[in-house]
Order: sequence, then C-alpha cells, then structure tokens
Amino acid sequence: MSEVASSEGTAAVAPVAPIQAFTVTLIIRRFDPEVDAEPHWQDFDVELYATDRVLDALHKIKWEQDGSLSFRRSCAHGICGSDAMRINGRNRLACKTLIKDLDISQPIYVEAIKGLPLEKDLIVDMEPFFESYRAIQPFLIASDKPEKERIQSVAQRAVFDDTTKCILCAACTSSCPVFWTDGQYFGPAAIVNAHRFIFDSRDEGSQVRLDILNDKEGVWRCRTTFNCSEACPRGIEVTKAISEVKQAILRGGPDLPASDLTSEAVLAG
Amino acid sequence: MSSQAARSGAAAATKIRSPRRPAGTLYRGREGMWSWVLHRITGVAIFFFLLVHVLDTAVVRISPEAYNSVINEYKTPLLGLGEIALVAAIGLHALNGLRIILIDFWSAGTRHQRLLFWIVIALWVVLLVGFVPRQLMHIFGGQ
Amino acid sequence: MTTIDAPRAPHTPAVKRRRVNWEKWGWLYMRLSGVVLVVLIFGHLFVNLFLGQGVKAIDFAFVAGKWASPFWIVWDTLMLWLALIHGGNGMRTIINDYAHGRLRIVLLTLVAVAVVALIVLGTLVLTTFDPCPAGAPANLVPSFCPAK
Amino acid sequence: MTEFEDGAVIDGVHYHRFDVVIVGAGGAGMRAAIEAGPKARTAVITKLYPTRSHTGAAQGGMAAALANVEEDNWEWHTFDTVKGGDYLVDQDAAEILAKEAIDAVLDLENMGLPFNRTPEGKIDQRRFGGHTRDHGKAPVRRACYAADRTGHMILQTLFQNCVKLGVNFFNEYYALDVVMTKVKGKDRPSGVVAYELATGEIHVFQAKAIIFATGGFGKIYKTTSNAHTLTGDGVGIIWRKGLPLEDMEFFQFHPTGLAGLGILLTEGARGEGAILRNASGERFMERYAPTIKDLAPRDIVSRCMVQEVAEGRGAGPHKDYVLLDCTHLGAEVLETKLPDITEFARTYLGVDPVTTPVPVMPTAHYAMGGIPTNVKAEVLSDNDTVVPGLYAAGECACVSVHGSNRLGTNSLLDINVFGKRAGNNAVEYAKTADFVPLPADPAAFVQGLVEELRDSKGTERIAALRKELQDEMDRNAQVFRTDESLAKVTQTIHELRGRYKNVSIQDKGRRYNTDLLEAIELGFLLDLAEVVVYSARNRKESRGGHMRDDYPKRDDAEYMKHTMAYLTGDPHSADAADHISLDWKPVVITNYQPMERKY
Ligand SMILES: Cc1cc2nc3c(=O)[nH]c(=O)nc-3n(C[C@H](O)[C@H](O)[C@H](O)COP(=O)(O)OP(=O)(O)OC[C@H]3O[C@@H](n4cnc5c(N)ncnc54)[C@H](O)[C@@H]3O)c2cc1C
Ligand code: HEM
Ligand code: SF4
Ligand code: F3S
Ligand code: FES
Repeated sequence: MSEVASSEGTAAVAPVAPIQAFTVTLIIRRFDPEVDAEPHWQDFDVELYATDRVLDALHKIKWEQDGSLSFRRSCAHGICGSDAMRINGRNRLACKTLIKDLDISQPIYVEAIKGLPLEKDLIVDMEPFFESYRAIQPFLIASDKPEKERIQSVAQRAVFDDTTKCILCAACTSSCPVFWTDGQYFGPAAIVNAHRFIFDSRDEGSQVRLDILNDKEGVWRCRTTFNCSEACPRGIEVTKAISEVKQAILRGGPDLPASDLTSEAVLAG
Repeated sequence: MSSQAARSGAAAATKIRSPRRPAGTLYRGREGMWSWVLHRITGVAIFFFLLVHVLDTAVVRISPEAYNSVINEYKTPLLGLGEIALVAAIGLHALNGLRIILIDFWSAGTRHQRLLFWIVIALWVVLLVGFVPRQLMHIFGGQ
Repeated sequence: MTTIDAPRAPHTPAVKRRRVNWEKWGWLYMRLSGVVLVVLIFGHLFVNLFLGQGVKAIDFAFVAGKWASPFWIVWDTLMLWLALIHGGNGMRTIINDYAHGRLRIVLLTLVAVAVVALIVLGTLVLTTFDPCPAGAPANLVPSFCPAK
Repeated sequence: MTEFEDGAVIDGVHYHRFDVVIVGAGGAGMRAAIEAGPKARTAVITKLYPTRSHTGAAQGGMAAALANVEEDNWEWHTFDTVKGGDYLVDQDAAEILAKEAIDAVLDLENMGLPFNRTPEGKIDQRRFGGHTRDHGKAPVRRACYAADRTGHMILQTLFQNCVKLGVNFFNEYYALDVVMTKVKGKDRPSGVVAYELATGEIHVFQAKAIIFATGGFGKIYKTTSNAHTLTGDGVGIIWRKGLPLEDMEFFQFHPTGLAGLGILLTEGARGEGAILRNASGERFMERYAPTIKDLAPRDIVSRCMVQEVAEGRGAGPHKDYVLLDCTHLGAEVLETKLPDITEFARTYLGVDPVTTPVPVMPTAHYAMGGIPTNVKAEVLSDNDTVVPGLYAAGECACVSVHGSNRLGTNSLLDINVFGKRAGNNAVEYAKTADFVPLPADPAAFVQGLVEELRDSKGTERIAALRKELQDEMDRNAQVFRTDESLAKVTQTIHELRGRYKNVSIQDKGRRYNTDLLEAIELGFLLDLAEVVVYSARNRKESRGGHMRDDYPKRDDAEYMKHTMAYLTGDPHSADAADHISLDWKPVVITNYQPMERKY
C-alpha cells in the first residue's frame, strides 16, 4: 500500500488511446436456405473501434443494417464455444478476434466453418460434431463408489489438464483437412475429449476409448497438419494430445504418473 | 428476406468495389498444413515415378540394347531436369517424413514442429545446393 | 405450417464398424519403412546420380555391375518392396480421403494391382538377373563378363 | 385438447409427451436431468446447446465445508450465507444448502469433475469473499475449484453425465410459454410450448412435471458479466402467467468486471491475494472493511468502488474505474490458478495482469430474485401455496438462499443442490400424478406471438430499444438507486413498451430466425426490468445488493421481509401500479437473529 508502489501501478495503466472509429468492410458468406441455391458473398461497411471484436461487427450489421444475418453467439468472451467461424481464412471465435489484430485496410472475410452441413449464413449443423463426441464415451467410467472424493495426485491431475479446457466449439475439427474430405473422421475435438478421460487416473475405460480411436476413422487418420492446434481458441495443444493417444494405443495403455502422494506431500510441506 | 433487408444489403453491395469472389476462402493454414500439402504432392509424384522406374529398370531383363535405349532417355537434358525435380521431391518428402516421425515419437516434437519444418527446408536447400550443380554439370557439361 | 426438410444436411450417421485394423499397422509401417527408406534411397541416389559421371554413367553395364554383387541385390530388393508398399499405402490413404463410393474401390484396386504387379516383376528381375546375357554385344555388358 | 400420439403433428404443431420436462440445460437443468433422466421419461428443452450455457462462464469455485485444508463446518457456512445475504435469507434453505454442499461437491467429483488437488490428493479449496471461519473471525478456504474455470468443468461434467445417461435434449428450442389448464377452478401446468430455432416450428410438450432452470436476466443491464442469451425468458414466462416473482430488486453487481466491458474477473483473484486500489494507489477497502478488506462480500465492495469513483478517486483518464492489482502474485500463480482471467485482461484490454493493474468496475452479475420456490424446488403461487408439478431451480429461482446478496461460490452450489432436489421431486411427483389434459389449442398464444412479430410492419429496431433499456438501467437502477432515478426508469420502460408494439423484424424467414427471437427476448427483458425497478422503488431501505441513496440504512423494522410481485393488469398501462401488485413474505429465521453486518 505504499504510495510509491501504487502510483507506479496507476502510471503503468496504458492511457486509453483517443477513441477513433474507422470504417471496416466485412464480406460475409451468406446463405438463406429458403431462398438461395448456393451461398454468396455480401459486403457490409461498419464503423468500428480498434478494441471491437468481429462479434461486435456482426452485431452491428445485424442490429443496424440487416436483421436477417444469422449467427450463433452467447457469452461474448470465448468460453461458450458458440461462434467459431472462418475469419480471413482461419477458424476463430468471433468474440475473441479483435479488429485491431486484423489487417483492416483489406476487407474482412467471414464465413461458416467448413465440413459441417451449412444451415444458414454462419450457422452450421453441429449434430455430426456432437455425434463424434458422444461416440468416444466422454464420461468418467469408474466402478467403485468411494465414500468421499477419489484421490488424485497433483501430478496425475496435471497430465490431462490441457484437454479439460475444451469448449466444444469445433474450430479444430472444422479446420482439419482430413475432416473436410472425410466427415466420418472422429476429428480432433473428439480425440481431445477422449484424451481428457484416457489420461485421467480415476478412469477405468481408457481401453474402450483407445479401441474406439484405434479405428479406421480414429487417430490414425490424423496427418499432423496442426491446423487444429493453431485454431483452438483455448490454446489446447490438440496435436500433442492426439499424438499422446496414438502412443497410448501403441503401448497398449496411457502412460500415467504414479500416485506418489506421500513424497509430494512431504515436498509441499 | 424482407425487402428492407434486401435493400440495405444491395446498397452495401453496390457501394464497395468487390474484390475476388471465391466460392469460399482458402484455408490459411501455417507450416504444418503446407508441409502436409507438400508431403502429399511429393508422395504421389514419387509413387508414379517409382512405377515407371521399376518398369524401365525391368527392361534390363529384356536385353542390354533395350535397356540402354530406355536409359538414354534419362540422359536427355529434359529428363535430367526432371531428375532434379525428383531428387527435390524425394529430398523434401524424406526430410519431412523424418520430421513427422519426430513429431510422432518425440514427446517435445509437436511443440517444435514449426522449427522442425524450417530445419527441413534448410537441410533440403543444402541437399539441393550439393546436388543441382553436379547434376547440371552432368547433363550439360558435355564430355 | 408444415414440416420443412432440413437443407444441405446430408450427414450420414457414422457407421463405425470394426474390421481388420489396417490403420494402426499402416501408420507404424509408414514410419518404420520411412526411416529405412531414407538410407536405402539416398544411398541409391548417391551412387547412381552423384558419384562419378552421375546419370550419364548409367547403362546396362553399370546396372549389371551393381547387381553382380548380392549386396546391391538385397539393397534394391528391399528398397523395391519397402518403397512400393509405402507408396501404395500412402496412395490408399489419399484415395480414402478424396474418393468415395465406387470410384474409391476402383482406384484402390488399381493401386493394389500396380503395387503387387511391380513387386512381383521387380523381384523376378532382381532374382533372375544375368549380368552377362548370352549374345549381348561385348561393349554393352560389364567388363567382367567372359568374352564370347 | 383431444388425445394425440407422442410425436404427432397436428395443424403444423408438433406434440410430445414426457413425464418430466426440464426447461434449460445449464448447471441447474442438467443436474436435474441427471436425477430425472434415468427414473422417468425426461426431455430437456434448451435454447442453447447445453455446453453453451452460462454456467460455463463461472470461474471462481463452489463452496462446501469439506474442511480439506483447514477446519470448517457447514454451520459456519450457513452463518456466512445468512450474513452475506444481509439476513434476508431463508435460514432453513441456507441450512440445507450448506449441509448438502458437501455431497454436491463429492457427487461432482465422483461424476468426474477434475478439481484442483491438495498435495494429499484431495479436493483443494481457496478463499472467497464473505466465507469465514467461526462466524466471521477470519477468511476460510471453502471454495472447491478447478483453476478459474470451475463453472466450465461443472457444465462439462454434467453434460458428460447426461451423455452417459442418454438424456433427451431438444437443443435450440426456445420455450416461450407454459401451458396452464383449469382443473377444478385452479390453474395447473400441463405443458410447455417451444419454438424450434432450426425450422421455426412450434412444439408442445405435455408433461406431468415441469422444471424451469433458465438462468438469469443480466441483459436488462448494459454492463454485465452475463451472456447475450441471458434474457430471463423462463422468469418472464412465469411472470406472464400471473405467478409471483420474489425479491426482484436484489441484483448483484460484481465488483471486478473489466472496465467498460463487464467481462468478469473472478473474486478468486482477490481470494489469491489481489488488491483493489484507487487512483492514488491506496488499498481503499481497508477503510471500509478493516477485517477482511478486499474479501468483503460483493455488495459492499461494489458500493465502495462506486463511491471511490464518485468521490474523484477513480483511476484512468476519465477517473472512472479502479484497479485490481495482481502484480505481486507473480506470473506463476496467475498462469496456474487464474489462467483464464489473465488471458481475458490481455485479450480484451491489452493489459497484462502480471505487470500491470487491471482496470475494473462493477458489472451486473446475478439475480438474487426470481421464481419463488420452497426448499423442495416447488414453485409457489403465493407466499406458501405450491403449484403442483411446477418446479424451478438455479438462478431463475428464488428459494431464498441468497437473500439480498449472494456470496461468491454459492450459486454453483445452489444449482447443484436445488437442481438435484428439483429433479428428484419432479420424478416423485410424476410417478403418482396423471397428465393434466392440455387445453384446446395449447400453442395458440405462442403462434400468435410469433406470427404477430413476423408480420410486423413496424419501424422500430429491436436493437435500439434494447440499448435504450440497458443504458437507462445502467444509469438509474445500478449500484446506487434513488426514488427519482427509479421513477425515470419506470417512465422509460413504459415508453419503450409502447414503441415495442411497433418493432420491425427484418428476417421473415423460418429457419434460424434469430431476429425474431431477439424481439421476443426483448419483450421478456422489458417485463423483468420493470419488476426489478418497481420492486426496488418500493423497498425504501438499503440492504445487500439494493442500495438506496435516499434510504442508506437497513430498516429491519419495516423491511425484514421478501418482496412478492404479481402481474395483475395490462402491462401497457402507464402507471406500473395499475398492473403490478406487491406483497410481502416473511423471512424464515431459525438460528441467526439479524445483526449489523460488519466485516
Ligand atoms: C461470469 C460469471 C462468473 C460466475 N462465477 C461464479 C462462481 O465462481 N461461483 C458461483 O457459485 N457462481 C458463479 N456465477 C453464477 C453462476 O454461474 C450462475 O448463477 C449459474 O451458473 C446459473 O446456472 P443456471 O443453470 O441457473 O443457468 P444457465 O447456466 O445460465 O443456464 C440457463 C439455461 O437455460 C436455457 N434457457 C434459457 N432460456 C430458455 C428458453 N426460453 N427456452 C429454453 N431454454 C432456455 C439456456 O439454454 C441454458 O441452457 C458466475 C456467473 C457469471 C456470469
Ligand atoms: C525417403 C524416405 C521416405 C520417408 C522418410 C517417408 C516418410 C513418410 C511418412 C512418415 C509418411 C506418413 C505421413 C503421414 O502419415 O502423414 C509418408 C507418406 C507417404 N509417402 Fe513416404 N517416405 C519416404 C519415401 C517415399 C517413397 C519412395 C514414396 C513413393 C513410392 C512415398 C510415398 C508416400 C506417399 C504416397 C505417402 C502418403 C502421403 C499422405 O498420406 O499424405 N514415400 N512418407
Ligand atoms: S479442442 Fe479447442 S478448438 Fe477443438 S473444440 Fe475444443 S476448444 Fe474448440
Ligand atoms: S488438423 Fe487434422 S490432421 Fe491432425 S493435427 Fe489436427 S487433426
Ligand atoms: S460467444 Fe461464447 S465463445 Fe464466442
């Protein structure tokens, strides 16, 4: 609370830059199933601030220019996974893509994610995606019914931390070249969610899931193109997770840290 | 669509010079995706070359004359250049193949995939720098 | 209001049958053969294209000279098998990605036939090869051939 | 209505029949579904894919006196909840909440939730605002957490278990009405009417038991941590049926929303030691709550922040926010325990919390009020009459475990404890009850609503009306309120309601007509904002989340009771008093007599 430390604190906050709006052109791939045979591009000019997100731009269009523009969104800060779309040729969440991070001297291209059936404008049918998710048995399989919580060491919890972050936005799966050509491929998102359980020391069903993924449309289909890892808005190392699942299949089971609680407890104490 | 919506849409559409209208944009993947594209293209190219190459080599079983006439084709400048392309393709495929293997079997591989890709490119350039001048010398160098 | 069909939703529910698992072994094979092929192919290219006169030096005598040694016969046979199966399996992957239905089956068959045929052909050539075929002109065969 | 086969389509309307219908697939809805799914024919109707629900945004943790890291017990937890709610909490309910918390957390762990662990491998716990040991002696570590994505993990875990149990989801179906049938002169719920987003078709779900779990309505405000979709549809549906809403004036403003954006930075940050500072860098909470400082309950901290800014001690060029200082926590703690909020600050404000204090201001966060229920999650039609077969749980309900101010981490707990109770009780009820017959043409109201909007020839833009409402609520019904400011809002709402009759829907199509649904949602927002404001005007005291500048003191003599609001007339009438009537309901007090709230 010393005055020094604190005044430093205030000074350090970047002064809010003079707020300046500029016109950005968005080119959106529209498709109205009740009218159009094929999707087509449509341009919109929007007044935006550097700190706006693409989602704000879409809202401005919908609210001020064309109410029929359809897209999904909910949380607006990257945790619900509603608004994965292809923005300037890359899959991202509209609510996490800031205008200032795009080159606005060029128009911004926005279109639906690829590989899932297009329903309307930026909305695709997510059912096939969730079907793959359901197919890998995404739930804890454990036979015992413990009195209290199951014990899990910090290290055991850490091995699958990354893959618990998934918000099922489908940015990864719909960025995967294999998925574009083969909709039957489970896709990275399903594998990520399988990984989350395969590497959970409390789970007893890893063998089942490894068997499911050791399939024609399973992990072996992945050609390590890394589009998924680059697209994941949660920063999950998707390809790494897939790779770990491949290794687990080859080894016949996941490589889990031993529950070494006592020594850890000692270390922590 | 309401007429109003159509109107506002049309207004926007006429105002702006519209650039390229692709059916959909090309996915802007990064090193991982392009390396895969190259791997695939080179793989197919090598495969077809290999089919031909086994056939032409099999001609040795027919007669020395036949084989020599076939193999002479390879010595024309055109196919000599083709050979450069072949070596380039095999080199890239092989080096990138090793990169893929590292990604698959080395636990830190996925994290360094981008670096690995640029190493592949560097080694590939070295390989070509070593091979191309010699090959050019062989095919155009007379003698 | 009537029921409208869902547009552009031709998604086929996944029929995830399980048969012989080519995928895992194929995957492993690609990697194992890849490592070996690096040695075999680069050795091959080095000797044939880089050393001495490069491609210019290749003729019947050159090949016969190499295949006079069991070392190169084994080398080339191995290379033939590994590369063709590797390439064939790679082609299978690619076909599975881009082709569907009948076309896929046709293409897969073509690749399989080509691979098998060439392996058989190549192996026969390698195992039955005579570096000094009777009646061949002396200037075309290796120098070690007994003069006729 | 005549008999129908399940799945029948009559006059373009789809008919379904289920024992239990759950509206909403957030934490509360899915927790209920996990109980009901295996025991009764259950359908879950949700306007979002379940994993898109806003429970997933919850960050900090879920309270339970597990005593895994230090001494704790449920009785202390009950006390904190009661005191945190400024004694407007129904203490019997709070007791249930605190007692069943332990099982609720263990249930989740057993279902697979990956909690952070202690070195012994047990569920780790952290500090949170208002949670103390031994009746306020010192902060206690009671919040079970999974990094700063506890809500995400809860939502995912519940969804995973719904997948396991094969729960029947109707995704992207908007419930727009609950069907009431007169039985022996009494209104009984007989079904739910929903609008299918994908096709624009209307579905009627006949049900023995109906559970509402539709979440909050933060979108009545501009600055809010709530999702665009949190428009209070469920609460609005109940309201329009003439059923009461309880304690609507109590809306929680979370102290640490990203300034200008409202995106939440969890209280867990302060739990880990972050400090609020004003422009001069002073740790101002020391002045207001000397014992627990920055970890005072949210209503108090929010109020202090607004006060600091009002008195000219705000930071930034416009002196309009304060700073959350995490710089002393170190990169390690931020990256491992608070990774998501660290990223939010970086992404949305370009501020790195590791090196720079983050600009924050209170953000509309949580509705303490809602559909009144008893501790069995049964909906009440007055102070104590149960509506048979109708249940509510989660943020849309008001059991009243939160009173006038919810403690952090008690909501994730609430959805689990009362979601489970709702599920179980609904099944019990459905086992013995018969279907209440549907009235003739049960979908008529919704069809009318949809057609009228679709055919509108109006000129008003939905977005403009909504923005005016939200701006006005932020200006005049936020942390500090006065009779005058509230009167202004009432007037604005009346005007907006008039203009709402004249809105235009540009999308005339049927598929994925989100334009139409935004219009319908705005209707709910207007209704709810009005109840909030009207109830707030009537409570002439300051308590918890309700801070009246003109009545700054808590007044137990007059107002130690719950507000019950009823819709009794035409909402378009100019004077709200003509269509809203208010009543009171006593607070249940068991062990803790109201005391002054000091921290
Ligand atoms: C940013 C943030 C952080 C929070 N952090 C914490 C925390 O750390 N600890 C804590 O205890 N609490 C926290 N809370 C509060 C808590 O998360 C919520 O109160 C709680 O998750 C609400 O859950 P719910 O199930 O009632 O509603 P939601 O999760 O909001 O779910 C609502 C559901 O209803 C459905 N629905 C809505 N309307 C309709 C309709 N018309 N038809 C059909 N379906 C409909 C939606 O699709 C959705 O599935 C936080 C809240 C926010 C916003
Ligand atoms: C020189 C050494 C070689 C190495 C190290 C190598 C390595 C690899 C590897 C690891 C793969 C698997 C890629 C993946 O799963 O994503 C692969 C694929 C492939 N290889 Fe090779 N390979 C070599 C030579 C060859 C040869 C000689 C041919 C041709 C006959 C060939 C044709 C292919 C094809 C067609 C594919 C499939 C590509 C795809 O699926 O995209 N490779 N190679
Ligand atoms: S892995 Fe990442 S990109 Fe894929 S669905 Fe999950 S969050 Fe989205
Ligand atoms: S994009 Fe596809 S190919 Fe593999 S690395 Fe990712 S799943
Ligand atoms: S709107 Fe929720 S992730 Fe973008």
